[in-house]
Amino acid sequence: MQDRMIARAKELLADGTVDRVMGWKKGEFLYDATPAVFYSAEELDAGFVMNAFTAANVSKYLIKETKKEGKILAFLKPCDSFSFRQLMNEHRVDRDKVYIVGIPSWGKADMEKIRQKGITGITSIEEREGDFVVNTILRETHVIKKYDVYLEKCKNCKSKEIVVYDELLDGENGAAVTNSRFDEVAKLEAMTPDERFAFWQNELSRCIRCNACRNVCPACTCEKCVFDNPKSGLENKAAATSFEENMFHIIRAFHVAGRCTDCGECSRVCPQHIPLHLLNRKFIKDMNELYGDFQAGEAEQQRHPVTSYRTDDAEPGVIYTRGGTGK
Amino acid sequence: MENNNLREQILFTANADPKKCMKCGKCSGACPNYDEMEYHPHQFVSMVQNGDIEPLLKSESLYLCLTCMVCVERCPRNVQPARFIEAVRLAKIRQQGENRLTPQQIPAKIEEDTPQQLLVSAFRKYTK
Amino acid sequence: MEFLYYPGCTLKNKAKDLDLYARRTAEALGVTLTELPEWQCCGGVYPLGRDEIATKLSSVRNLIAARDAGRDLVTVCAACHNVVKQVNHDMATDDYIRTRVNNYLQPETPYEGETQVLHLLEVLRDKVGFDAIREKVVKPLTGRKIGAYYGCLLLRPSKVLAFDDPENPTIIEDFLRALGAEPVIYAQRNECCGAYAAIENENVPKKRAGAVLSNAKANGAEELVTACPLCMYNLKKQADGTGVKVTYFTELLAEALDIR
Amino acid sequence: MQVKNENWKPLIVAFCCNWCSYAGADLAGTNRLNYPADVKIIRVPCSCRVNPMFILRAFQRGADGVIVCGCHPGDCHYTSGNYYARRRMTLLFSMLDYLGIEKGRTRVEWVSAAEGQKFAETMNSFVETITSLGENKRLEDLRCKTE
Amino acid sequence: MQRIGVFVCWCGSNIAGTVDVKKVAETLGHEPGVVFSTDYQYMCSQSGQDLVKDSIRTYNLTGVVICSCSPRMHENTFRKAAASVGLNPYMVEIANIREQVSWIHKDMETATEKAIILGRAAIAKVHLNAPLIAGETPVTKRALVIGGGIAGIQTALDIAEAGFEVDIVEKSPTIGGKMAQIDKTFPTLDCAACILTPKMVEASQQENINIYAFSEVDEVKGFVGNFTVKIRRKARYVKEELCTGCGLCTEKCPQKKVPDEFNLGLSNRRAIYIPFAQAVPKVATIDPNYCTMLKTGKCGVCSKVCGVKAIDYTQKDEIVERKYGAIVVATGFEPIKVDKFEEFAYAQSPDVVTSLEYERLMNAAGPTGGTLLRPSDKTHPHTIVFVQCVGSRCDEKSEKGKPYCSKVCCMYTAKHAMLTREKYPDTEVYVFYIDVRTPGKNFDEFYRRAVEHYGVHYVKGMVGKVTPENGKLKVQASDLLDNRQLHIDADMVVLAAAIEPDKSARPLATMLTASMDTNDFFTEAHPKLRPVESPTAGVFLSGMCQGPKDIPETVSQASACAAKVIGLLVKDKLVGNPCVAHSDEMMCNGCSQCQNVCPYGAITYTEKEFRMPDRTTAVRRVAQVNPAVCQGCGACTVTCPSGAMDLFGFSNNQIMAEVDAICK
Repeated sequence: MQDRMIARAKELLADGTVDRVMGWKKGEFLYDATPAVFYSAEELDAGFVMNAFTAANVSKYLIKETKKEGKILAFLKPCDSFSFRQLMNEHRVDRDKVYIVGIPSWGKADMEKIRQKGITGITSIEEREGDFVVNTILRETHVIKKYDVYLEKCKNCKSKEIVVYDELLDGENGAAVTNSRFDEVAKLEAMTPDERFAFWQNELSRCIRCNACRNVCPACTCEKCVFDNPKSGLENKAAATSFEENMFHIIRAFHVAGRCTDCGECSRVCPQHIPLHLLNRKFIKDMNELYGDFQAGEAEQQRHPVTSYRTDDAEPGVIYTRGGTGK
Repeated sequence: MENNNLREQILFTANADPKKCMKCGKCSGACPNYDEMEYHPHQFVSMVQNGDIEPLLKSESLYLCLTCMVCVERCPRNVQPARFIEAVRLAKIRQQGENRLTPQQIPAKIEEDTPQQLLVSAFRKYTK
Repeated sequence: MEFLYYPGCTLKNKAKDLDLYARRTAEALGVTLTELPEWQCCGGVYPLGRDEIATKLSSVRNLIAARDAGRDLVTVCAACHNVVKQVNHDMATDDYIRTRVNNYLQPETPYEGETQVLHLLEVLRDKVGFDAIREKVVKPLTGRKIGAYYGCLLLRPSKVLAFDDPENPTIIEDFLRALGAEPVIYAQRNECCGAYAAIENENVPKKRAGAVLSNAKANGAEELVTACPLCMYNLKKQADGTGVKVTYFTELLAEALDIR
Repeated sequence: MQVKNENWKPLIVAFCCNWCSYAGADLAGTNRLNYPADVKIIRVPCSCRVNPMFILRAFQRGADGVIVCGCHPGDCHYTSGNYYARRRMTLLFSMLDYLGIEKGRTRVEWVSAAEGQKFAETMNSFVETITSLGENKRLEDLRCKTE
Repeated sequence: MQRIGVFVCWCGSNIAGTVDVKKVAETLGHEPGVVFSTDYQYMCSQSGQDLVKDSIRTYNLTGVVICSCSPRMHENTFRKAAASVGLNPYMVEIANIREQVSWIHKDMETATEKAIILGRAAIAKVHLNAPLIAGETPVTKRALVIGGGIAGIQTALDIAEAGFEVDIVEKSPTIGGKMAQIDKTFPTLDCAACILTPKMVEASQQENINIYAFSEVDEVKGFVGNFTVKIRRKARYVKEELCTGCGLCTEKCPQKKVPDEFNLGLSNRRAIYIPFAQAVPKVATIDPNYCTMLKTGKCGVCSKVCGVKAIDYTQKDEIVERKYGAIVVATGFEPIKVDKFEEFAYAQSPDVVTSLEYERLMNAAGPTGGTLLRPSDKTHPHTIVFVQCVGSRCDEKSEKGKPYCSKVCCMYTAKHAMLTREKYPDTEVYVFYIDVRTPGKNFDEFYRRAVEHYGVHYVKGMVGKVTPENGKLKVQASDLLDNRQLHIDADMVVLAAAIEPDKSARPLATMLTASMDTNDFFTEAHPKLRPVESPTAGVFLSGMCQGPKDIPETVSQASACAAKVIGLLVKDKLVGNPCVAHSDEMMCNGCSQCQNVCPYGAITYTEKEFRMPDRTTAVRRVAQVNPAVCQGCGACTVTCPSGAMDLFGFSNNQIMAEVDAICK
């Protein structure tokens, strides 16, 4: 697929449709590809990469890119396209300045999980039906079940559909997939409050406030974050106590509620492996249950569940009386 | 005191609130058996409210309410007078020896086409 | 279309026509009525007192049996309908009654009013449809001026029975129109016939049923139709000599479908 | 483990909308309807002005309970403010519950300008709830508390 | 750093009785930034205010905290006092230590402690206060009156006479409303038409009044002083400017079987019609539901006979857009449908009528020419039964009726009974009542006259059943005082149906963002002190749309409403509330979420060029708040994730400072 993408990018650069390309660039290792902009065919040949580790969501970069002159080519995976569509809803990106080629994604691998299998020194990774085939520096070949090493976000993929594009690399679009992404949330809900408290204390107390989650999140696109702004009354660049970690993550989840497309980047990038997606998913699950199914970024949406209401909405007390959230 | 207990018991059985009554008299205006009765639907409501229950217990009116529910249906305030009459009637027939109807009386009352329903309902209403 | 059928005691005895033609016409209209096994008498009148628990038990037993069989329960007799539907409503809405009844009966699963209780007329209106009936009428009752007699039990209390507008019902009139008859609307159609007072006070039904009959007649009715055996009894007594015929609605239906 | 504070009294912050609930609180005062002094009211124009940040901040600084009062749904002075507040608070409460905070530390109650009685009753019952839940340990910022 | 003065009021013993005011003043005096702190017996008195003013001058105060009664009581008093000595009024904050402290707590220690905490919170807030200046907006000097009944007409006339232009929008073809259908008016018994029609003519001739009859309001935009309203002028199929109202077309129209709304269907009219002789504007209207020409394209009689060629079968609805400074709602009422009360046999017998129908049957211009005849057989009725409270005073949960008293029925029923007995002394008249409610000048005297002088039978009780039989209406009713059931063979039964707000009121309220109660009556800005204003600025209430009332009350409210409108229109500029939202463009993301939740449409977006740190420029989409439209609810501030949107007077910082002060 990488070759086809490079070929198509070259064509589009050559015929003047775009003047640069948003994609992923080889890193020092195979698994640390990062989003990058390429300006020429040569750059593409030298660094453009697409493999089982190019999981990064590139949609957020397009906010800045579309403020610049000229048109950019962006390769969007299904989950990236949801984020991009949501950014369009929020007028954060200029659709006219992006040429979108939709690319399929059949799940990205989590290097941590591969390592945990005792595999190191990877030289190449190939995708095969249901498996990843990994070659290492020691000339070993490992065949790993894809599902075992999927990133969390891919394990619980919500959709293979590309919701916004100019063309599709494969000519075919995917569709929503059935998933059990709320199971983990439900599991937590079924615990007692004390268990939940212990769970989250354990998770959140590890937070080092590196802000990776905020920086990667395509919904966290504020010109200036309230936590960085002395005028907000909340300025707090580093957490001093466990409470502030709570506060930061609750407020962050609240600020993206209704806008979070569940792309899973927050958990992917967290160096402390905090399952941050479980906070966002909790809101998504609540909103689906209380206010009807809603998927941010799925289509053109003016309002989301937090910026709309029904006169017969449930009262907040429902939280304390409804079943399923522990006894 | 005793009377007060009786009143509370009747209010419980009736499961309705006499204070809602605005004394319009529509229940008694609608009652199809008014002329046969000594005490009328609105009086049941008012007398239970006032604890003036003795006269009701003694009255034949208890057995003349047909439970047709027009008083309940047409009451603008949802007072449900029939429930008070029923509650007083129950207070009466639940006492020992106060059964209105005995099985011994039945054979004489049966006609060729008397439906079972009549006997069953009458027993339910008049006997405990 | 399949329902559980609750005939009630009178229909097995003095109101055999009501029962017989209910079954026959239902069959002709493609409705299967399966008699509820081992049904018990409803008690004839709804026990209005809140603390009347024992008198509600028999109705609840029937309701539980219907729930466990997983079907809606259809009644034909207006009294049975009234009692069973109201008790069902209590079980669905009144904690006090529900708790006590369940404590007493100890059913495997506590009963909470899950069964839907329908009167056959409701089935004809809402499930079969009067238009469908009109199409199946073979011998329309053309030219017959018939007054619907609703009485009390089908309509009140309307909040619980939710059968029709309690002051201006139309279901039987629409039914009559479907059979080709001409319904006669008269004010006394939803007033009491005298009911169980007949047992000890002849005067009451005489006056009440008399008023119903004269009002119906004055408005041009030549026949009356009812769904209640006790109304039938009270009305018939007073109708003697007036020339007004009283029949059950199932009889009329059978006649129009020509299966009488 | 902290020693249980014998002299502990709950600290409760009540956000009241200016048009209904604050007026309801005034009416409770006018009618001399008692409720505990533990309740401190902050006036906001509308329940929709209450930012979840404020509530978390109150807990952080040692509040034991936070209650938000607004006009009854349908009666909002700004027509729809309390409907938004209702959704926001529902979600916030759900999140707090999810994080294992005791149920009942937060509440929303609709109190009209005419409901002085209801205001006092609400505050009494809320103080009772918070008293039975005890000190807020899970959301407070110990650094702030020991100051 | 602010220089803050703290003023603790005793409110006589109201506060000082429970709160140690000296201690409060003393303690708060040590708070950072407080340069002066004192207490006084009555801070709101002239001398108390002077104390505040003097201290502001003496100590150069930049902020003031008053510990006193509720801000809802005296916030304005102290703001004005501060302003009078040059301190920005929004630098004043109130700590409510009366309603929230002294009146609800008995223990002095507890109360004092709480008072100090509330004082601290106010001080913390003042530290972050900034001077605010209210914005000004111009006022369009024209009013819109929606509804052309007596309420609307009176309001329009009063506004017009004060020299302002007024447009009346009336949904039916003529103004006049329900009063035009009424025969006589209580308690003076003068004829409604005789007093109403001159006002209708006056309205049509008053230069400042423009009547849009047969029109409806389609859309309302804007805010107090600056409304823009779209009015739909429904097609009459008659050119209003040409029609002379000669009525020839209405005589020649072959379609004669159209129920006449004006007579409530008791008679028929033609497909082209003028509702009644004194209609204003007196212009014919074609009813498209019945007109043969419009339905089948064949007929055209009216067009042929019209001398001025006013008929236009191709006419379409027309939308006009007008600007107004104030809007008056005068949408009036309707009697409820009595179909839920069929025990009275309304559907079964034409001789059971509603009171408004009875008005038409009594009226000289009505279907019977003023002779009282039974609708069924046009004979003279000898026994008439009036039933009061049909659908009024019902249980709150009732699905049939209304929980309120309709207020006018007792009096009009007394009027009907009296007039009937006066005109036809051979008629027996019964009135069944629950209570006779006659508060009003000469009202009870009027009712007593009906009983004592005219011999109307007033029966305390209610009709339970009406049975039409053999040409009679058998009325079964209770007589509670005699403790008996009455059986009356009546010829007519008249139902005093409850009144309810006009159906058009609810959609209109939505357009106006005006609030309504559960019964669809418009709510007042204050039930006692601002009864003719809606809580929505610039929207005023006139007549029955606000609640049941009789004609004299309606007219007085209409004039009161006009006075309020004039008070608004006479201003050249409106001073707004400065506590509005504002957006920090540097932080705004342009995401539109605030716009989505704003109930007033106060937020718009614009593309703005920004210099970036790297010296390039970028165009960003940013929110802007129209301070004249914003009402300051703050919905936007919470929706804004970046905190760019904040509220003056209740900023994030200020509220958080209060939280901190309380939780210290």
